[in-house]
Amino acid sequence: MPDVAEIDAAEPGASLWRDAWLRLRKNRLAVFGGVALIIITLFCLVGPWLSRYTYEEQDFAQYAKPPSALHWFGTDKLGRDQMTRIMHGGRISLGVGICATLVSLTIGVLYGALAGFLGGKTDAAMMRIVDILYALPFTVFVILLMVVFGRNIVLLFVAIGAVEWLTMARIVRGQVQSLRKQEFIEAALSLGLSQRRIILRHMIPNVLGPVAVYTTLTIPAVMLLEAFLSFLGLGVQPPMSSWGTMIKDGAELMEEFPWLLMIPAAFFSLTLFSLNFLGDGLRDALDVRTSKD
Amino acid sequence: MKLLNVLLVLVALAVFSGCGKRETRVDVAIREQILLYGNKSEPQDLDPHVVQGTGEHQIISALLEGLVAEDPKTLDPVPGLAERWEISPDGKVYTFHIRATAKWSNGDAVTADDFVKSYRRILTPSLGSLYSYMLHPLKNAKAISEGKITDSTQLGARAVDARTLELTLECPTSYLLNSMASHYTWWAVHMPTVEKHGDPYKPGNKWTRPENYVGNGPFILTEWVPNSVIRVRKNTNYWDAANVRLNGIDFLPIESVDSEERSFRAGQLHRTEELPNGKIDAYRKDNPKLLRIDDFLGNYYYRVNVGHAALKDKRVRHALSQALDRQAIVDTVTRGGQRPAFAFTPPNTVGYTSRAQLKFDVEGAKKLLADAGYPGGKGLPPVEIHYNTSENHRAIAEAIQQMWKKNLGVDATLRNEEWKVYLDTQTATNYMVSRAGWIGDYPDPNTFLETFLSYSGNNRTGFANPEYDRLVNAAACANDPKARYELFQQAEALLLDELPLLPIYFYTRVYLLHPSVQNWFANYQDHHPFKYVYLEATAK
Amino acid sequence: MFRFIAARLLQTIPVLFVVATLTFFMVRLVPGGPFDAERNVPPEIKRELEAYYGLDKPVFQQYLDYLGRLVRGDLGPSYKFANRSVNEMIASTFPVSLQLGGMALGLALLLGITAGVIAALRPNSALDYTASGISMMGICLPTFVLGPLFILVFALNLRWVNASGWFDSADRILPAATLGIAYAAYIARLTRGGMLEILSQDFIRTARAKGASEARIIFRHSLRGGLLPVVSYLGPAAAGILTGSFVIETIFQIPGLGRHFVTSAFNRDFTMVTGIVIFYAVLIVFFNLLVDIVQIWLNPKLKY
Amino acid sequence: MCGLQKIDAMPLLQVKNLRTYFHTRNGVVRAVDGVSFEIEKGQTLGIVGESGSGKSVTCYSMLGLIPQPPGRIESGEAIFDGVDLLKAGPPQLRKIRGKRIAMIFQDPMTSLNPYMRIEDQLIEPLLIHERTDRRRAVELGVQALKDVGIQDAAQRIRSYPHEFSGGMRQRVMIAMALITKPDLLIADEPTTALDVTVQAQIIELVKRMQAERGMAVIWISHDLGVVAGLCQRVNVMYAGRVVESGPTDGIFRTPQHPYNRALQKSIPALQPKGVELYTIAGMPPDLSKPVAGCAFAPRCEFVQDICRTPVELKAGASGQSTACVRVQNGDLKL
Amino acid sequence: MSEAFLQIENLKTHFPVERGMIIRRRIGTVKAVDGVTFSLARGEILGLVGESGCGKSTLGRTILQLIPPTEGTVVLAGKNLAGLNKHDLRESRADFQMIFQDPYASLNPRMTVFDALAEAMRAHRKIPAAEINERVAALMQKVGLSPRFVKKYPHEFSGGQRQRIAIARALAVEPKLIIADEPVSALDVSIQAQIINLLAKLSREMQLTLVFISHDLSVVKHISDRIAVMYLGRIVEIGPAAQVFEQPLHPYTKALVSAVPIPDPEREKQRQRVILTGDPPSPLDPPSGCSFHPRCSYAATECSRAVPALEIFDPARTVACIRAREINQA
Repeated sequence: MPDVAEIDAAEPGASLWRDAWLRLRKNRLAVFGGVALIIITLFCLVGPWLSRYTYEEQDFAQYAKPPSALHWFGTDKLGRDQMTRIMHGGRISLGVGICATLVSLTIGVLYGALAGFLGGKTDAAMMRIVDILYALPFTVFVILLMVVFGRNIVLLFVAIGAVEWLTMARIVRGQVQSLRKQEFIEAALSLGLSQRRIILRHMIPNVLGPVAVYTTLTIPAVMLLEAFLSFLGLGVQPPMSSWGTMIKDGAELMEEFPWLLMIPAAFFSLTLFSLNFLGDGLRDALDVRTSKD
Repeated sequence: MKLLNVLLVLVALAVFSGCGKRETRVDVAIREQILLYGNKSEPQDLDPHVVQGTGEHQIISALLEGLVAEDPKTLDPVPGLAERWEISPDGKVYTFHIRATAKWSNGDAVTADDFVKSYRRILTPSLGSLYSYMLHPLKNAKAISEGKITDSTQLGARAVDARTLELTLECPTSYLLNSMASHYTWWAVHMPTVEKHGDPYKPGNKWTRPENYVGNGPFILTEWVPNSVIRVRKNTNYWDAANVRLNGIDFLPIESVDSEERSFRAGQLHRTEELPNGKIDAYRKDNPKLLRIDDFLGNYYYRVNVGHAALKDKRVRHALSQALDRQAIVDTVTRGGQRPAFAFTPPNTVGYTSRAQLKFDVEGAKKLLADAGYPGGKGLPPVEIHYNTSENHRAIAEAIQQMWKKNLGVDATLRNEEWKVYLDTQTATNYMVSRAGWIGDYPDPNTFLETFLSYSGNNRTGFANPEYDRLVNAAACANDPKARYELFQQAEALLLDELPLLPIYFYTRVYLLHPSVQNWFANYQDHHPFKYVYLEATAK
Repeated sequence: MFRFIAARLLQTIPVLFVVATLTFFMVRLVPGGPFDAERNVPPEIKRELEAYYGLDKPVFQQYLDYLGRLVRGDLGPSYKFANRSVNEMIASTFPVSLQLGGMALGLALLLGITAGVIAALRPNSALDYTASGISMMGICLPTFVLGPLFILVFALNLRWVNASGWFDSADRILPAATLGIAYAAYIARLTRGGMLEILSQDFIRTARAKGASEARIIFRHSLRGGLLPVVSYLGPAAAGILTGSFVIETIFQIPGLGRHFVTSAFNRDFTMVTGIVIFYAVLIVFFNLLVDIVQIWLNPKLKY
Repeated sequence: MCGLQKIDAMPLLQVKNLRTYFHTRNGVVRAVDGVSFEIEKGQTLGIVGESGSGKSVTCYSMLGLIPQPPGRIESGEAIFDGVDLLKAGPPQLRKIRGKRIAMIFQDPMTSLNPYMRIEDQLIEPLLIHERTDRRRAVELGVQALKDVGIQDAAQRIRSYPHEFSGGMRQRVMIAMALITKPDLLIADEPTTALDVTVQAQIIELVKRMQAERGMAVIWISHDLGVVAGLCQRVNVMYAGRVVESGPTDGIFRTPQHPYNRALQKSIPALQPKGVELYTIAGMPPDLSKPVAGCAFAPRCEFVQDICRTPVELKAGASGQSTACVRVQNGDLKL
Repeated sequence: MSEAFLQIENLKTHFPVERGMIIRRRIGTVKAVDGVTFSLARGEILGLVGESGCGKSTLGRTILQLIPPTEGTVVLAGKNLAGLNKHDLRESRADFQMIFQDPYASLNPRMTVFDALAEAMRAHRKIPAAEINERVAALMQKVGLSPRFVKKYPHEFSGGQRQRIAIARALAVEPKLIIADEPVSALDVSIQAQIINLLAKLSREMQLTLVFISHDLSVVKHISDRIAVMYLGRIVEIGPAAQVFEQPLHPYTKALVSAVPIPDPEREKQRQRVILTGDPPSPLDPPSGCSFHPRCSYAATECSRAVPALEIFDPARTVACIRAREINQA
């Protein structure tokens, strides 16, 4: 607890966000995760422009060659440059992860916030629906969806997002509910502020933390789900490929052409690791309890 | 840390107990003369009148036998349940004499009536048999199966006496014996058993359960655990039981090719159904003894929607065909010893090889395309390649996409669909170019060429040519083999000129076979009559 | 307690209704029918088959018929496997999945809780980081990589076990381990979190002040509360293990329900798909109920 | 009472120069910084101070209840019946904890394990330390509950903590602490979370139990009122140090340290109504910043330069010790 | 202090207690506030004391309409707050404000002090931006904080400072009535005095009517003009602070007063304590009649029959005990 008298007058206050950022910066694993993520993202986004190859260009002379000076990550069974394919696969995997998470985020936050804020019977009814949806075999439904409506990448986002939003809704509702009981919300109410203002200025900034944490943890879950659908042949459309499909293809030939498994798996795992580290770091950084110590 | 150690020890113990280096299942099975057979997919049923797959064929061929059987090497018709037969000079009446020793597994004698009743059953529309058309050479069979004739006694099949069956045909069908030997629709079922376990003329009859099954083949069904194993054991009532050397077969439905290959390597299978493409080279190099590559009676091709505006012009179709480096595809993509296909019917199909042949000619292709008004591919909309979801189809499509791009400047896009959706799309001819495959039902060019009849449900390209129809139909009824093949030659030449399809390669069967398996001969239908097969331990 | 269970069971009715309706119409929206095949099916044959299975009736009529049968517990015949009913197929394949899932879950709990407790005892120590790191590996490696890897090592190289099948007890080890490991990793994380939470509570200090040994503090005072997050995760985990076992079942060639479901979906075996989905829903509801009961049992505050 | 003669040469517990620091991300927090005191058998010692003054940490340090890390006992000794608690190994310490030294805590809501029955928790000290067989232990447990005034003890012992009210839980805590008849009871703000009426009950209860059993009690509180009525001696703590120590009467009647005096003056109960309360300027110091000299100096109205020099607790007249240089030098009389 | 500035009549707040998963059924009612009547003059400070769970916080929140009353009226400066519709209520909220117990929870951690104060100011009136700065600064000064800290976030302040900010926020809308719910119980002793002084000063200077809720009788006694004692949702005694403290009439008040520890060993030793037995009963199932009778040492049989009304004991004091005169004559 700093002595106020000692604080320089000109110094603007440090918000909890800033504090959290400072704490995050001290968490070596989280920093590692963040940096790794940025590098991977850049690699995937910018890489294809710098690459000599395209992800679909086949060179039958280069059938399944191990990494070499020509092809840093080797080539696949159609003689395609694996590095370029990793970059493109990364775009898809990260894209699916982020987009599907955004879908779940949007539905979950809106639904949870609404239920939590309205409270009472509406809340009970809305949460009952969530309970019921929890009882649906959702993985099974996603498979069914993908079988039924084809391997459409947009549908993939929607399907996965639709599965993941339930937990998000619960988390947000819990947060909003506990916020509602917080005295500063009561104070805002007693000031006669409008509901809109209370939600916008008081509720949302305070649920963002847990939501951000959960988001970083949802992305890897979504990426795994996509990989899992890839195993069933329900992933993205070729010749595009995600890391999931690449790992799946590679796993089948792990003895003959190990680099076809190891390299995409390494990227995939590294990304998942990073996201998890970052998520854990964020959770620690944003946790009010640790911030009081 | 201590806890962790204890845990590790526990896990290790659990793993070790009961294991260690031991005799594999294959070793045990060789001793017991049980063939461990990788059968790819779970059979839909074991009723020869209901099923439709090749996986089912293998199992049913162990349980039932036809009047005519196959020679294990050549697949030529040899006596089966019938000890001999006569063919009338006009080729329209076949008389079969059933062996006195032919018995059902429950001891009942096999009678001509069994066959008559079986044929009537399969042709009954309410049974919904997908393969009933196999019996259409029989007189009135088609009309009965379509419900136009309801009196099934008018079928051209008659029991002259208990052991004499007379079949009357619509027109001479030279491949009839081949068909009867190789296709299970011609085999009889034990009607009293079928009647006992449900309505014999409706699907869903439970007579095929192991506890109910009555067959007349070398083996009887003893166990059926769905998705796990189907066990058949020697049938002592089989007429030729003395010459059956195997004690039984375990059919293991392993859908995943990779799992199958691993199971083989772990010593759990004598024979796999397939081998993953990526592993062919490794086996060729390290274990050529285990690898089997047999030619197969099938064609991998692309259907072309001849009604599509961009593909209407046959010059475009020929250009697309000539730009395909089929050799490269089989060498690099499929890698399974397949032969590039320059015609529709596989070469040397019972002595028939298409005279007309397509060619690989990039320059010619470019010229054709330019002639059609698309010089360098300009103006031609992207060709969409439609295929069903599979790694192999995808790889081929991607390779072809590249070839068209490189050789013709034609853009191609890929559209894959899950199996049933793909079938729907194809039936509706709602595609530009669509992957297809055709496996011959019996060894004869007819099984290929009839698919492009204008009214055939298997055509699906919009191709309709009266002359073609005439030629193929005329061939069906020709009694003289030479004249018949000539008609086929003309038909195929016409087909390859119109080119509603782009043949790509002729199938091979690439699989693994344990060296202990004896009397297993390569043939283009992948039929290996089990009564001859036996196992012999090989020197390590 | 009885009221609670009764109320929860009552809740399953709308759930099952929703599931049944959703699946019923969804599978029928799909292009492609159960009797489509690469070889053309003559229209008259197709008609006969459809008539036999009642597929020629208006969809809504089919739906009502289906619900009627469902109420009697009859999930209908399989379209693909001509001589089997959906009930029979579930009855023969589910016990396998259940056994696999049960073993996987057991293994996951054993490994996960042990690792989690160890990590929680010495937070931020090397031991903790090791346990957490291994956990992360478990989470990040998809089962379709882990499975073949295990087979390669234990079945093909060491020859300890078979590569596939579900025949003798040794066949259970690898699939259960593959399926369980990801969950073990997650359970380890939850246990660690839950235990750390409990260990920071005042009543642990009370126990220490009483002179309780560390073992006593862990087993008598902390585990019950520390495992609550694990228990509440068990519902989704059990559901996930059971519905998500098809990867394992495919890789290891196990005749379970999961693999069967996926093939049925591809085959457009409408009744089979709908039946299995409904069955899964029942299972999930059942497991959630079970978890709630265990939670109530573990947490005296929740007792009614 | 204050004139009680020392019977033994050694007091029951003697703490010398105890220093407990917390090594946190934000620096070293000197939670307890050189605390010494002693307590005789049967005596009641009050430790008062505001939150963060180190009163609880002092006691936790003696019993090895400080989470390490981040906490670390830097120096000192705490001789209890001849054993230095600070140097005793965990097994030895466990034998003393809960058997000879018992503790009760501030919040009875969280200090009882919500997942265990009262019975199991209550008799645990007996099972751990005396290896009593279970049936006998339960009998003793029921008796202990009766002793602290819980009706229907035989039935209620089977309850879970959440079925009890706060006051009853604190009674359970006391019963649990006393069940092994300890020599010393450390009560860490045991009534802070309770209503005044219940607080009065608990204080009466502890007084009675002490009278019956003759044990020593260390009573930690921020509420001067509670300590005044209960204790024979009082230590006043500020910023990790004892700033004043002595018999209760002296501490309240003749406060000598400026902090003690200011504290008493700021209590509303002692001030006439309507008069503006005396306030202590500023805030308690940040313990992670080392202070030279008296920690109260920045807030002290009598501060002089000399206050920045190190200061020790020194006994003055009337047995009252004070850690104020000016008082020790005699140039400040309050 | 003649005309009633705040008039509360028969105020009741009942909460239904429900149980059940799908079909929720009501298994009872908690009468958190059950017929409270009192009035306050402008500028008066009322201390509201009672044990935890007696309903004093609920009463405070009900008066401010943060919890809708089940029954009764709250008339503030001639306007019945309980009868206002949502919109009017929001408009009138500026007139009455609350100060909360927990200075850590009552400020939005994501808003600077300036934002919090400015938001309050703007809530009801349009104040030009230029003026806002000035006003915020003035407000800061009023509660004894340097205006330099307005750009800081709550977590950078200590508990006492936060409570000052919370007071400033309540004052920002220039209310007529403030209800302070245990404003000092979370603070250290040395800080408590600062806040009490501040509240007393503000009330005096601004003619603020203040309801000061606390469980600590000695604090309440110090700041209040009058004290109301609550037990299980009802007021059992109201009177001038000193009198209630020195000479309580109701047996419960007596017990409460005697339980307050006095930091003076001499007085502490001499005084006669009334130690209550047991805990306050559950509000879900209150005893019949006078709800205090099971713990009351003066209880007679009739105490369990009828709920005693608040009756005037002497001109300044009212008490709800049928034996009040009897007991206090002795």
